[in-house]
Amino acid sequence: MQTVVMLLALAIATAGAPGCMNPRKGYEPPQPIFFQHLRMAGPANWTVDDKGRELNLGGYDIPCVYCHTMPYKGRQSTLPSTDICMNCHSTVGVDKEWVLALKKYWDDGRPIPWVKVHDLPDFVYFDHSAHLNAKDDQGKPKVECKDCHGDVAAMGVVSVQNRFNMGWCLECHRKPEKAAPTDCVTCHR
Amino acid sequence: MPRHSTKGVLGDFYTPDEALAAAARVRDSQYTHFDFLTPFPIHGMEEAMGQKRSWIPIVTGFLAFFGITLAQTFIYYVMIGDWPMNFGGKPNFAWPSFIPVTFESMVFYAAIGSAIVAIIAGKRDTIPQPHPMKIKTGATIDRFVVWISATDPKFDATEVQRFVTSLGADGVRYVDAEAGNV
Amino acid sequence: MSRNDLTRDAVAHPHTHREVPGTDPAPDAGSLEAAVTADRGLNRRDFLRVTTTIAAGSALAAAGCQQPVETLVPLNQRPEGMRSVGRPLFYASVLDGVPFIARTREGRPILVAPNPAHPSRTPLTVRTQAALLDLYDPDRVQQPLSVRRGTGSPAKTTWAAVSDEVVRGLKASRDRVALLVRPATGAATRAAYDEFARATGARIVEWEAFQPDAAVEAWRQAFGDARIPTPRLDRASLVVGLGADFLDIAGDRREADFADRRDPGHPDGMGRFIAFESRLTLTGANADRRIRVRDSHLPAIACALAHQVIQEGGVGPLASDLDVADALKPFAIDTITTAVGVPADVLRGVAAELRAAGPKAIVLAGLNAGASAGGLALETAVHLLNASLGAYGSTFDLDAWGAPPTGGLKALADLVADLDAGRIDVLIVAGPNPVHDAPASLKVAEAFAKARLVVSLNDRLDETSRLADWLAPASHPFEAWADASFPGDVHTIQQPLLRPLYATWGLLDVLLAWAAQAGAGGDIADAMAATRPAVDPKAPAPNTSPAWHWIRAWWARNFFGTDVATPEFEDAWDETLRAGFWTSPSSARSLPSFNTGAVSLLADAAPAAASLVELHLHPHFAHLDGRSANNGWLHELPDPLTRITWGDWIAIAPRRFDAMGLKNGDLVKVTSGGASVTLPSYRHAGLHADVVAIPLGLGRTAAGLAGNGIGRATFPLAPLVGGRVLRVGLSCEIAKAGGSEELAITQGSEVLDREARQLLPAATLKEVRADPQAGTEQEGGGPSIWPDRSPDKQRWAMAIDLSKCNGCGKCTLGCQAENNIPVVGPRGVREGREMAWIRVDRYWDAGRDKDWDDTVWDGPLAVVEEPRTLFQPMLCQHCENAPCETVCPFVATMHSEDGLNQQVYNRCVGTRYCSNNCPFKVRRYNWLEYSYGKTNPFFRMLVPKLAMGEILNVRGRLPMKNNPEVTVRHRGVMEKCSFCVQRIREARATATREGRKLQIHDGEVVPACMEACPTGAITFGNVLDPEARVRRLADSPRAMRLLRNLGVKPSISYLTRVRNDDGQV
Amino acid sequence: MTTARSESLYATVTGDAGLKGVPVILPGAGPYGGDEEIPEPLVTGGKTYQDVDRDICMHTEQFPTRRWWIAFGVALFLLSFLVLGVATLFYSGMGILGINHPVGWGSFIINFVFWIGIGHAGTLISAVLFLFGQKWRTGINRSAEAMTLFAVACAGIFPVIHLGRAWFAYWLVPYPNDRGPLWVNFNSALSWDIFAISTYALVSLTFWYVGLLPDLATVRDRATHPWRKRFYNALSFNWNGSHRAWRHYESAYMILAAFATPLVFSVHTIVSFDFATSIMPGWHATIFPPYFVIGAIFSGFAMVITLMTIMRNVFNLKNYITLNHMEAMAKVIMLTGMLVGFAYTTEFFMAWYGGNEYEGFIFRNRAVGPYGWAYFIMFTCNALVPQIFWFKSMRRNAVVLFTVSILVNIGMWFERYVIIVTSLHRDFLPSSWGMYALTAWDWMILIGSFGLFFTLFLLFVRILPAVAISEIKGVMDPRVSATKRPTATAAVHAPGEV
Repeated sequence: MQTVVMLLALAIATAGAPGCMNPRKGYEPPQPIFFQHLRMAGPANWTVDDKGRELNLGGYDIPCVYCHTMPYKGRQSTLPSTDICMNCHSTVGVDKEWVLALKKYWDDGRPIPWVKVHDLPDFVYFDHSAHLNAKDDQGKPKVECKDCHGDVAAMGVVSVQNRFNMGWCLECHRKPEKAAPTDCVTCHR
Repeated sequence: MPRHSTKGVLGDFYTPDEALAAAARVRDSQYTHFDFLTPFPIHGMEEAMGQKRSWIPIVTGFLAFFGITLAQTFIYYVMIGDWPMNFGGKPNFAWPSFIPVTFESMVFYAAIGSAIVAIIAGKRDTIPQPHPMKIKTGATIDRFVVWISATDPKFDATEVQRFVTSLGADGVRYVDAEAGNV
Repeated sequence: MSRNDLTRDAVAHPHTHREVPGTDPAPDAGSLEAAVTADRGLNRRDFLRVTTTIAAGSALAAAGCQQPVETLVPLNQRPEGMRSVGRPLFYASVLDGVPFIARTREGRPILVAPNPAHPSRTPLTVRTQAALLDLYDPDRVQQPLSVRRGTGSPAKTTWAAVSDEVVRGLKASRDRVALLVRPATGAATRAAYDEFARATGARIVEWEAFQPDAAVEAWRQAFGDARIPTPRLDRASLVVGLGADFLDIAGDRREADFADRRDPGHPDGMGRFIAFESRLTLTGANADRRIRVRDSHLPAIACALAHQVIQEGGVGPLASDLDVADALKPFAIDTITTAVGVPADVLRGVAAELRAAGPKAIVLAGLNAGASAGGLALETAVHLLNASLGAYGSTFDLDAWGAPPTGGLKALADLVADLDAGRIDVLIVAGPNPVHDAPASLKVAEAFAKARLVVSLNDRLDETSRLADWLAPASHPFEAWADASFPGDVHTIQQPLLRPLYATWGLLDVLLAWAAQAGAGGDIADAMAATRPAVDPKAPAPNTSPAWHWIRAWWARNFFGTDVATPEFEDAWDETLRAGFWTSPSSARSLPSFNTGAVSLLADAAPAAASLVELHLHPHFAHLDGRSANNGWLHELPDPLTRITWGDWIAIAPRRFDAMGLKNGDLVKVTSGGASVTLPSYRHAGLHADVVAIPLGLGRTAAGLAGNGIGRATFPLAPLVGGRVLRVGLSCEIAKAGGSEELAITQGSEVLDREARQLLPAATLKEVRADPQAGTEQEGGGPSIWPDRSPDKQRWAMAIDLSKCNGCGKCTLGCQAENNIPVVGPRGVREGREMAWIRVDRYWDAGRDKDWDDTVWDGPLAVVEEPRTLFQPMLCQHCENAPCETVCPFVATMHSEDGLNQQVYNRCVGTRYCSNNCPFKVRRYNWLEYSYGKTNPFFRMLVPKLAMGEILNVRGRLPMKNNPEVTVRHRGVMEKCSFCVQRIREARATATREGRKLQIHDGEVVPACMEACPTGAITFGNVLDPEARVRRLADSPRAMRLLRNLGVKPSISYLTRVRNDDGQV
Repeated sequence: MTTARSESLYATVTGDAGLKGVPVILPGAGPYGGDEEIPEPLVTGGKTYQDVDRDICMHTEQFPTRRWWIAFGVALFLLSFLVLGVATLFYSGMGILGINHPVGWGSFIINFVFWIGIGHAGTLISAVLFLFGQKWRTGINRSAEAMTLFAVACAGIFPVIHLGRAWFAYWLVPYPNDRGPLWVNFNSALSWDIFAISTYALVSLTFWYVGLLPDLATVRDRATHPWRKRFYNALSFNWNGSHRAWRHYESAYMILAAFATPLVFSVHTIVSFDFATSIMPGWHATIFPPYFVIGAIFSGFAMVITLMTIMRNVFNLKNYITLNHMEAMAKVIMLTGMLVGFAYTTEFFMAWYGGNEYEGFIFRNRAVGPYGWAYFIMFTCNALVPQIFWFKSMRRNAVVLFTVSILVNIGMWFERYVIIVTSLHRDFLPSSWGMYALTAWDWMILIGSFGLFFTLFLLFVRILPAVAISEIKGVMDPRVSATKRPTATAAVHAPGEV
């Protein structure tokens, strides 16, 4: 009879554990506008459609920092204000329904409430510039965007590629070649 | 050897001395599947029944050693092996701080381990016993009961009953749980 | 909505459309949209708490650990110049005549810090530092109200309605208008007031409760209309103070200059400061020699010194003047020594020192000391002494002239007379609160009732605004344009740090708009025209603030001498805004000789028959006249000397206190001049036996939820005599009133016996000259059995020079603003739960030679009659062998590689063992939910004080003051000084960005306390860097690290507090 | 074993009146001509084995008496205090209590050390006295061990509810996690506490349960209702009294006693390390471990006396817990009382002898400072009150025993109060001194903890035999208490019937 009770408790624990231990890897929230990084930052992929028109199914190699202006200069890597989107989309792709959605936000003067994908807890103070500007002895940057965010350029809707929890951060911080601080005040203060 | 025996001969004694005397004679008799059911432990009964001292203390020794090594290795791994930090300028291997937890771990595994082993040993290191719910013996109230199990190779119901009566037991009877005469 | 989402990802403050009177609201296409976190459900912390409290394993498994969904809202259209989110922007501006630099994040100010480059060297006052809470005060009125003189509850109305009403009133009673404002120093601001007066025929009346009326009158009598030179204490080798209070009230350069000469190693020798005073002021606490006298005797003592120096010593041009001789004859030292109770040889000693110092000496009279019956005589005697010693031109800087202060009582008295006579129809109150802080005998309330139309522009329904017809709230100075001037022809532009939070409008904007509508021409009309959008839609929308246009036009014409539209003006304007000041070329000036006619004023210096008990009313250190009474930070800042928070008190000398059989907090009734107030009593060391001191300013009834009912109204005690408000030297009766009210005192025992407990290095100048290490002796610690593991390259440390520290407590306020430290309220302080990370401990130095029993430490009489005051800023010492780190079981606090004692808020579970084990008791605990609201009605009924945290820290827009770089702590978490680790990490990130790979220059990291310290007593840096300033101070013989016998190895070095005893007295 | 001549004592002494408190001397009857001492009987009233079973098991077999229900109602009411107090505490925070800055620890830690101190006496009685072969322990050891468990239960809640964020208390257990992983700081005495208290609770539980096994079998054999039989049988793991099992049982019981004794000393040493490993004057003294352990035995025995005087009368167990038992405990109280008094004076001596200003001031302040009243209560109750036991009549007077035991426990609560509060409220920097006072919520939760203790104890008395039946039988004289061998004519009631 005791063994039955033991098994039941174990089952609950194992069922519950992943729920807690499994952080946000694979989290892919729907966004207010169906924005595809693939079509922006992805490599070009020119094909000819059936009517003989040249179509680019890929992207336009727009560098990350065109829209995300601040990662090398500040703590947060900011999202583009709507006017940066309108630089092109005031004329490009005005027939696409997601561009129309963008235009509607622009006309109303309301900003786009993007849903946060890579969301660290409030007590974690992550500094993009400290990571991206960290150079090793040969002057090569130690960290790039894709090391944490994965190959966003190839993504449709952005999704979380890594565990994004303390253990995962420390795996990288503890690599000797990274020589990154593991003091607590590095991220918590 | 099955843990419980449903058939056997019971005989009652009323004082520990009688039980001790009877035990000596049963020990020398040809029967091996015998036991004495008593309300409280009687001093000297082990020798009377021909048993050696209980082996539990040896197990306790190993358990204690296991507790110490487990605690030390775990603490070493936590404080030095995995993520050594600077707590108040103390060296990482601050061995005085490890002593209390090691001692507690030693006591924990030794004490509770030996209790569990003893209870299990009480069930395993023994002869087929009369199941208390099936065969009433009164051994937990006031009787010192001699029990010879039918599983004994030389068991013969009448011969055993005669032998037990010769021991001076009272209320000698052959019990058979399946047959219901309890 | 979790606090940090508001602060970290927020784009900007919530913006409300507001109508601008007279102009249609400009379409704000690119406004900074409010950042919204869409997730309305449980925030992260509540989610974790709810599930773990249920803690049913299965429930946990089923619910799973989903993080809440949050949104990241960018700008719609980024205005040019706004570089980004996440980086602070700094604005140099000025508030109430105090220049500052404000740090803003995402468009909202989060910290007010000094502007070190400002040539006037004006230090921050505590009210400027705490102004953020006035800006975000939830009790501010958010839109114009129709008050109808307090009949019925005020009704919401619009700016247009109020403007029409006021303009109609202005036009109707053209020359029967009065504008009551606070004294303004700005050139363009005063010009705007004059222009408003010319346009509407109004009378401009300036009023502020604490103005040096006596000093101005005496100066006028002595030197005519000459402008007042700036005293330079850093040039003075001897300062004699007669009731001087330059550290208590005046926010001017004397605080920083005085500290410069307190360095025992100063090239020109350490300054010496002798103070005659009745109450132990913060200034007197920093004196080398302090002599207790009654306030009413100060004029006599000034004249006695003058007599001794001028007549006996024959010093100065007036030595032979007969009028001066006659005037001073009755004040020979021997005649008045018995009356004033000061030994003759002491007075002669001081006079001798004055003669010896000659032009290097300076005599100062206190602003409050002047407000006595003999105030004019005191000021005249001081001017006479300074003139004779040749101080003008030497210790008084003739180049740095200042206009004489305005806003005395005379102007207000005349206004009240006109109101009573019915000569004023329209009264506009813009800033002052005379109903609260004017003398009671003026009967301001009845006078206001006689005006036909009363409009108030104050920021809340305060005591004065309640009597108005309309309340049209003017913006907080952080939201409006104006300017200010400083002695030495330095001018600063007051620029707004953010858009107005509510439907308010800048003070100058309102006045200029009303003047224009009332038919003003000229510059006002031009300014208003400029605010209307140009016809061409393509042209950029103009700035809608007429004040902006007015100031630019005025500065262009009178200061820069160019036209507004020229690029030179734009460059000069931007440079002035960036630097925070502009110095106009000043012509060299000389001072006319002392007008001997003024000596007639010395007549009433004769020591009158001393009344039994003298009343001394002084402005509350933090609240001045109670203008920021709803400000939690100011209430919780302990008074530097009494350490009392949240309320006022009556300070009684220890001998009289014990004679009356009182205990701290027993209620005492004081009656003076017909008015009487009952206050909790406080056993105040250093008080003259026959003087009782009461702070003014508190006891407001209409300040707001936090400030109402704190303390009792004490202004009525100050009578109006001969056109001047008298505050000191008043005769009064005091009596025990029975009952008691616990004082919210933050400090435990006040007495420190330095022989037994070597906790504070202090010595006299002679001892230090003999042995530089004098005062730092302490019990040695044994060898450590642990191998040393302190860092080798980088270790942050701090040095605090106790000679420079004057105990003002501004470091506490700077730290509170930078690190989101909550306010706990009066009950919280009484329960011993204040949260300040750095506190300034104030001890009475009590050598054991004073034969008292050491078991009970409530300040034995022998020690507190004439105390030597010792100040010690006490904060986390970041010990190398930190006892707090050893005992934390949850790995929530440990030592970093660069020598910081890290406190990880999200790991702390709150056993509080670290706080118990800290020998310095500098760790603070969140006993209740201070920084987040607690709304469950059942538990609020059970535990009423749950609501206090929300009222003081979370209501309305208060959370906007939070610094996004620092975690806002929940309850149950320990917090402490982190050496502003967010600034250290920012410096490391900057170094990484600039490729310096962690070489942080000395001085690049400035913690908030060091930044706020007016005297530069705090120095911070890497102590392992040989060239660092902190290393030099740490190695100095005067340095001492506390509690060496405990072996905790603190990182903070305290430098000896030196008392200059090199003098005859 | 008992000699023939003592048989009469077991038969003749009927109750407390018959006991003198001194062994009976038979001059010249000793084996070598000396006097022979016959110890007074441990069980009076000529009880037979069946009487023992009936007297002890009847409280578990009958419907509880009205008095039990009243007591249980009162205990539940007090327990509700605890529940409401903790709920409010969890919602609002530590601010509702009296603790503040600088006194960061207050009534909760006092209660924790107080309860854990009481808890140690139970295990001590059954372990140390078992090792010393003191037979008189058989009467009181079962309920004393039960008292231990419930005291540890009460003590166990305080380290959790005194945490600011108690929902993260599980971080104190070093479980593998994905935060680096973040373990526990083993330098801290609080991390030792969790191992010490949990080990102590589990070992005491095991020790108590192993002792309970045979008695459960007895209750099972006396039970008539099938569910009751199956319930008790399951609890006793099918115990049938087999001596082959007794052999290992005896060995295990000896081992448990052997380990429980140092465990008692180590657990309260670790609890004293909570204070001794700090640097606070008045706390970091090497005298703390022995001082706390003696204090624990002292307050533990006091609580045992309190419970036994109540139980002896209410459940008329006077024949099993005789006045001699009470007197023996009174002697232990007197001894440990004097030891504790000695410890207080030693602390003062060391403070004076050490010459350290902070240490010296703490002890002067402790005696004559603002908390002098607490020190007075502590010193009188702990050192002076037990001196009354020099007089034999006092040692055997139930009323005196009960009042002294209550006073001693009050004294011990105030000893922890003095230790914790006076060292925290005035330490190094005079500026950070402060006062401390319990608020209504503190008292509520303290009283609530007593509610929890008595609720559990009353349930124990209702469900399980309160005295160790098999051990009592072991010390009784079989000649008096054994069932008489039936002669041919006498009716023999079947085994197992009453």
